[in-house]
Amino acid sequence: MTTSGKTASAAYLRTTVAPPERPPPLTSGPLAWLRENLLSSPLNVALTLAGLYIVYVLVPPAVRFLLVDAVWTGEDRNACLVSAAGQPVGACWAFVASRLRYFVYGAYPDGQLWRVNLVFALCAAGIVWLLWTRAPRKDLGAIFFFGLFPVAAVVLLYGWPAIGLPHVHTSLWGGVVVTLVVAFAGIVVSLPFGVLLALGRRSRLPLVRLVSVTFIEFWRGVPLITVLIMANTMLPLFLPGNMSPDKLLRPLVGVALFASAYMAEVVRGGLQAIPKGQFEGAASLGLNYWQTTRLVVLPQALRIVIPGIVNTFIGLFKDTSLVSIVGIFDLMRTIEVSLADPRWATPVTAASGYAFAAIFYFVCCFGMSRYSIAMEKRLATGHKRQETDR
Amino acid sequence: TLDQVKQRGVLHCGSNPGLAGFAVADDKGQWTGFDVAFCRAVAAAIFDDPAKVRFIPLTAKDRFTAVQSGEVDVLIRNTTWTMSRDTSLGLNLGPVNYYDGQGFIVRSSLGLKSAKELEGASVCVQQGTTTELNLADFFRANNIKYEPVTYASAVEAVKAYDSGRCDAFTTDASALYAERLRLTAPDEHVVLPEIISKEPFAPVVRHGDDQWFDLVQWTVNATINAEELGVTKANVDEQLKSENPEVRRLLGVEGNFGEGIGLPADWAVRIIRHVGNYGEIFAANLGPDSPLKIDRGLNRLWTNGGILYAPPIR
Amino acid sequence: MTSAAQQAGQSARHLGGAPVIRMIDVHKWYGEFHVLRDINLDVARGERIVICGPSGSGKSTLIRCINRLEEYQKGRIIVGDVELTNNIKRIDEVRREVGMVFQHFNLFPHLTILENCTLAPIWVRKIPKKEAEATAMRYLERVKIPEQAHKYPGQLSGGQQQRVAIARSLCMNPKIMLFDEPTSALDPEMVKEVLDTMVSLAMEGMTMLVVTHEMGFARQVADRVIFMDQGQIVEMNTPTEFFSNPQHERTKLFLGQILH
Amino acid sequence: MTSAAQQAGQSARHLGGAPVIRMIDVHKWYGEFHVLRDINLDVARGERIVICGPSGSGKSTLIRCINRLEEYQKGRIIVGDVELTNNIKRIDEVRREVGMVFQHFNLFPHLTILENCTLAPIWVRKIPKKEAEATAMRYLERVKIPEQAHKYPGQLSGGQQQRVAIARSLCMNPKIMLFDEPTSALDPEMVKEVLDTMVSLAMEGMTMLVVTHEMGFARQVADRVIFMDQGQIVEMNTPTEFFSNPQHERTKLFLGQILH
Amino acid sequence: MARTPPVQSPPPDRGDATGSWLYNPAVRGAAYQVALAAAVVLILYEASTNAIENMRRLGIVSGFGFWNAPAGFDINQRLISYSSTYSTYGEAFWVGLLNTLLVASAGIVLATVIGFVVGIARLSRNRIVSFLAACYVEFFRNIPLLLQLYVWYNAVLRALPAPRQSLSTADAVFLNNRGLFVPAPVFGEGSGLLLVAAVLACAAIAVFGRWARRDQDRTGRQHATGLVSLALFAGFMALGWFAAGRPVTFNVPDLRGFNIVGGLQIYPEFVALLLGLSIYTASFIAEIVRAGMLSVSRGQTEAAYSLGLRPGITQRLVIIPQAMRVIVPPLTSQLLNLTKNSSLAVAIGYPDLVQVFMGTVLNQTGQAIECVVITMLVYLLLSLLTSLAMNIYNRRVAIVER
Ligand SMILES: Nc1ncnc2c1ncn2[C@@H]1O[C@H](COP(=O)(O)OP(=O)(O)OP(=O)(O)O)[C@@H](O)[C@H]1O
Ligand SMILES: Nc1ncnc2c1ncn2[C@@H]1O[C@H](COP(=O)(O)OP(=O)(O)OP(=O)(O)O)[C@@H](O)[C@H]1O
Ligand SMILES: [Mg+2]
Ligand SMILES: [Mg+2]
Repeated sequence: MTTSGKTASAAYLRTTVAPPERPPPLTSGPLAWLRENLLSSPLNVALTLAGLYIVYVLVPPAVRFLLVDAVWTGEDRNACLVSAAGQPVGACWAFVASRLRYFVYGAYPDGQLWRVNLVFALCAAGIVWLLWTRAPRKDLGAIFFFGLFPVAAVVLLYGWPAIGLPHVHTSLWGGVVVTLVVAFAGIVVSLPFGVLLALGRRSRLPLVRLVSVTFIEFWRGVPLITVLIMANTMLPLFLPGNMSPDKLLRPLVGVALFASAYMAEVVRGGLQAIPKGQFEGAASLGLNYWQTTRLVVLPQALRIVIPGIVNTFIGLFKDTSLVSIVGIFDLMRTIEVSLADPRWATPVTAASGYAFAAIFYFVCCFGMSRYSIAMEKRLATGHKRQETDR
Repeated sequence: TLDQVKQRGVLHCGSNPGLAGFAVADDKGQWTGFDVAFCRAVAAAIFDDPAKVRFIPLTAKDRFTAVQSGEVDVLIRNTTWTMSRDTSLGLNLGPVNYYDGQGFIVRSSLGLKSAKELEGASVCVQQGTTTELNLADFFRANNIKYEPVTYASAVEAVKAYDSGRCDAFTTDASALYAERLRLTAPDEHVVLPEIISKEPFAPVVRHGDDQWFDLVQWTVNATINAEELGVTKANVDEQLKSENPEVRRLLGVEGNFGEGIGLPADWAVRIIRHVGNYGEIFAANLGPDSPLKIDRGLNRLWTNGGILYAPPIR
Repeated sequence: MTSAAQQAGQSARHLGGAPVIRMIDVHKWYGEFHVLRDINLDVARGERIVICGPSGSGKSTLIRCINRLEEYQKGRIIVGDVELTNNIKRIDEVRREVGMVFQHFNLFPHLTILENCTLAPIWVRKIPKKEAEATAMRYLERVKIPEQAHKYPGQLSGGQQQRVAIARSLCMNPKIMLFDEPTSALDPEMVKEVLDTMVSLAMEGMTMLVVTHEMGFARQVADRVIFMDQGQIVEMNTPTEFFSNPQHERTKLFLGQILH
Repeated sequence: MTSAAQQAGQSARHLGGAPVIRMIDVHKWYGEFHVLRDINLDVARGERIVICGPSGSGKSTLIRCINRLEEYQKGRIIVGDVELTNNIKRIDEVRREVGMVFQHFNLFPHLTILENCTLAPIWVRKIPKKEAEATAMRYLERVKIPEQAHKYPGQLSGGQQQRVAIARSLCMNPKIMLFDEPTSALDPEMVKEVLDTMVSLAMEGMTMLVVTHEMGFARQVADRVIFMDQGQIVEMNTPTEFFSNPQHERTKLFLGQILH
Repeated sequence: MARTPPVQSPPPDRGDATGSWLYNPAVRGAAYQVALAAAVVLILYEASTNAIENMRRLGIVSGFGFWNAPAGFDINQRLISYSSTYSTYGEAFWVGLLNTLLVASAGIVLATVIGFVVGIARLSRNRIVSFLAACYVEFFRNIPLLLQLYVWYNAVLRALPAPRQSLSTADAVFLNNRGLFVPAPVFGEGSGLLLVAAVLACAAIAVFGRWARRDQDRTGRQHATGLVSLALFAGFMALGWFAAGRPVTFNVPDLRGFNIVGGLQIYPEFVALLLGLSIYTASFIAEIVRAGMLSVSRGQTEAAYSLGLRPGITQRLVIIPQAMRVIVPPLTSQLLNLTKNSSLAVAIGYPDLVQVFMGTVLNQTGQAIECVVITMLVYLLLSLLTSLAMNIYNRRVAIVER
């Protein structure tokens, strides 16, 4: 201490307020951010450089391929072979454009496309209704989406001559339509079925529990592709006599069973989160088991597991691509088949087709996952508010 | 089965999901091809309308189950007639509508003359077909080492061959010509001369309905007989007036042979009027009028040095 | 009949009504743990009983036996004129007549206050919705929170939630109300509003069994105070006697701790 | 040098020891937020300092700067004879000599109590395990829980856990101990056992900086009490003076709220 | 009235005399269960009689007679000896199963490594690194694995040259669109000694490790176990190598004809499948790792630092052991997914269990039920074993609470 003994008291009293000051330069602002986050140590600098290098290696070629050098119009492969100027060609969007109808509708008859479009529109409406948090009457929305819409979709897509809609056999369906049909059928069946299984797994009746657990663990233990192959080859054997399920129906059954098992586990998570007091409250009011389940437990449990359901759906949506392996013309397969079209055989055709598929799946899945994260955040804050309020 | 089909009003015909020349569907779902034509012939015989067919695309794996289960009434899909298939799968096959054999396609730049030079080559092949077994047999018999690369679908196998994964691609020779068209540069590939197997293609129906089996059999036979007798799409109506007793029997002017297969007497007329005779079907889908330009080879009439020989109608 | 039962019978008779709850020689076990022992208790119509005792003494278990949230293994419990057995029909009958309020409210968080109150009347009593809502509003007014009817439980304070829970039970028109420490999860300033509601309920003649440590409440409204320890009813008396002149050693100790 | 620094120096001298902690003109920012302003403080060997002040006033930040859990942007902090800079070696040296006890104990839940206590001695001081365990047992006895040595933190009560945390710090033989609200996460009945431990530590002459609102503790053991507000040291005095005769308006207000 | 009733044991289950059995929950429960059991049995019975009837009608013979019948087809990648002439369908099954296990175990290692690297990168304070890691995760997990496999397979194939233009190093390692060819070790006489040396080395490392731990316990000294182990291993192996007279020769791959002959061939199908599986699964593992690391509260790090522990040791002894408890259960389920997903091999021609057994064998024999059931049972068994192991692990590491 340089200054010595002015007052001999241990006491100190601040007389002048030290006002807040701006931080010294280089401790805040964008430069500080840079220093702090990118350049704080030699290792960090190296990482930054490596990261930038990776960006440099990946991004410009991707942009060049997808946009700058891409061919947007053309009638056949000549458009996408090495360009007139002798430059290498990027993505052949002309190919995608010319096959787009096939990718979306498959071989669905031309005059009947409005039916598919109507189904798309109804589906979109239902999704918005259910997922948009401020939409009114969610209960009606659910009835519409899980009850009316599937029936309407089947009638529209498959046809019903009695009301003037000619049959369109499922072998003509294809592309995005089939992808959506498979994914949607999976979710529509798996939700109620998964709920039942989850309830069964928590039942106090040992046999019910055993059956549920066996069912769930069986489907969760085997790969989807084996389920699909099984549905394809064995389902007809298990049905009586000449009953031969439609080709598209078989994977649907497989997917639905498979998805139910996963859904059951998701729902079970929600059921477990319901405090015991809810059951007791309901019991003390005289509600019976099914009333309690339907009116008190499930509404809460399902709300909690919406993110989980969405995640299951994302997985299901991606997994629909596997039906292409058993010969169903989903988006994946229409693309695969189109790649073999000699009229469009160029070095970039495959890459373009895959890029298109990747973009399609990515946009759908990423969108859904963002939604589920947002939902999760909302749920988390919702719970917190409730707790502090108490 | 015939009653079912009539009642349903449409024939369910199992077909290859995409093999140029034999069965291809365009973007709109319109099917064309050699096998397709025979499906249409059956439909024409029954309904007098070749459009009353629904084509059910089947992979190599699930085609037999589809017949067994009754999902399709008949399978006309470059299916090889083998004893085991005929006897132990609950199926009936025949008669042959195309005599084929398994061959190899390789890059011309390799300069190969024979499949026996494929020592150490890798060969792309489709899974679950006789092809896979023939391949193994051939290399085993000739004591040559090779590396099989097996794919679930022909599309995949061809794609892999095209991209250089394999030195050779093997399948039925007819399909080789068809698949060659799908390659990026078809001219740079040659089909090797060896035919390593007998592959008689025949329609497949279920065991147990002999009348239906007969119907399918004689539909094929009718086209062959028609060619032999010079009855064509164009002249079939004229030929009705023909004096040739064989022609008259074929076209139902004399006798009623349709009765035995549950069809009216003019069943063959319907077939020829709508789809043509064997030669016309071949020419339009595989031969000179098609991009494949396959030589008829064995599939010439017996009178022309081939082995195509249909039992007479009498 | 043991002496405890005689006493219980007498106190009930003392009030003149026919007993609406009769517990005779009730025993209950959790596995090997003997949680209720030799419980004998008659509750007359309109009687208000407060149960107290140290933690773990079986108070909650006792009242939960009355609406069969817990099974008992020995003895008999008769509510109204229904004996509690494994007969589901009978249990439902009893639960319809017995309301229960919990420590943690156990409101249904996904339903509005009004829906919470109308759920059981609509589904159990099969009352038309309109009517059920009118009744619910009446009871919500009674517990002084009609204006919150369309909010969700999460938006209410603890005291308000507990009052909703009371209203929810009342909507079923129960003949008996059970309270399991209704104020112990509440912040001190909210305790009073709930107790006030309960007092006014008592004044109207509702039969009530209340597990609580609010001795002021016991003094004010109880007809009898019961002290439990280790699964037994140790002492039972009028509040005046109970507080001024506890008999049992345990009771004295307990009261010593609780009445600072 | 500002007057504040002078004052701090003087108070240290007043106690006669050489300062073991010197904070000179320390400023710290979180982004744009000026969280510590113009801090000057000398702590003599053996001195016990209690820091109090409203929430968010920077108390935690201040003591966390001393063992470099936080960086500061301006000024100097010297602990022992090591100045805290970005030199990792030096930071390690300081941390070895400075023990810290947190509000939430921060015991390692996957290690037993004994392993919690021996981890740092073995890996930092490179002491043989036997020896480290002996020391640990000594300190566990000192905080009166030797019998829990082989349990896991999750099996202990809050108060016991906090005492383990103290023992764990002591096992490193620190010259200085920092406490950040060590009792504020505890149930009332456990506060005392922890404070007792701290008092006995203080009696043995450990240099201590304690952030706490336990004013009884401050009265009993503190050499100086520091009051912080808005990142500044507002007032500093002996406990007697501080409590009986607070000078600053803020201090008065704060004490008014806190002393019932 | 204060006579204390004695503590008693519960009476035997009380039959209910008064309640109508119709409303007895026990009776009802039993009824439900009987109904369910009846339904299950009925379904199973229906399915099996239908199957039997259908098979009889279609003339399909069931049974496992085919297991020992000659297979007649070839498989390119095989870990056990197999040839179309002499081998049976049963052996084909084992070839397929081993191929599945091979790609799954390689994938498990690779996916775990990538997953941890990316997961930790996501937590990096370097914004570019964490951003790239986030992009990696979002990109790969939102695109179907099948599509990724196609892309990898075609990308791997197309990027590589034909055999004659192989990339090669020292004329011993070749890379082309037929795969990667490396010298294959041929174990000659005396190779056994190498094995002995390896075993000895491991023993020595174990002994040293134990000694090092003891020594640290005793004296507090710390030892560079990793380095010493490496040195020990190298030393022993070298010793064994020369003692046995250099027993191992290498079969060096060679360009002959139009293909590479000899050496060890790593097939592009394998590489594509491995890459696809690992990269896809790693994107999920990365999220799990991140969540696990974040689940360890900041206070743990601070407490460790304030005890003077260095960051490295803090990670090793404090953070990672705690994070692992959170990470391991979902990690195993991801690794199980990886194993199951390896069945997508069928799409790109890698001869795994599904491709060989559920594909070729099923088609050649027509024994659909047998093949499907066996294949599913294999996967089921793998799953059950894994969950069993998982449960044991969970029980062992569960944080003890009171
Ligand atoms: N489901 C159960 N399984 C086993 N024991 C239980 C169960 N529920 C309660 N117990 C035990 O039974 C005893 C009595 O519990 P009960 O809840 O009735 O006590 P209480 O008097 O209400 O106590 P508190 O004042 O804490 O609410 C306690 O020892 C408790 O641990
Ligand atoms: N990591 C951080 N980033 C930004 N601001 C922070 C951070 N940590 C603390 N602060 C802010 O700095 C201020 C001082 O925090 P500090 O924790 O030191 O207060 P305190 O006096 O210990 O309060 P309490 O009594 O609540 O513990 C607070 O306003 C706080 O919000
Ligand atoms: Mg209780
Ligand atoms: Mg603080």
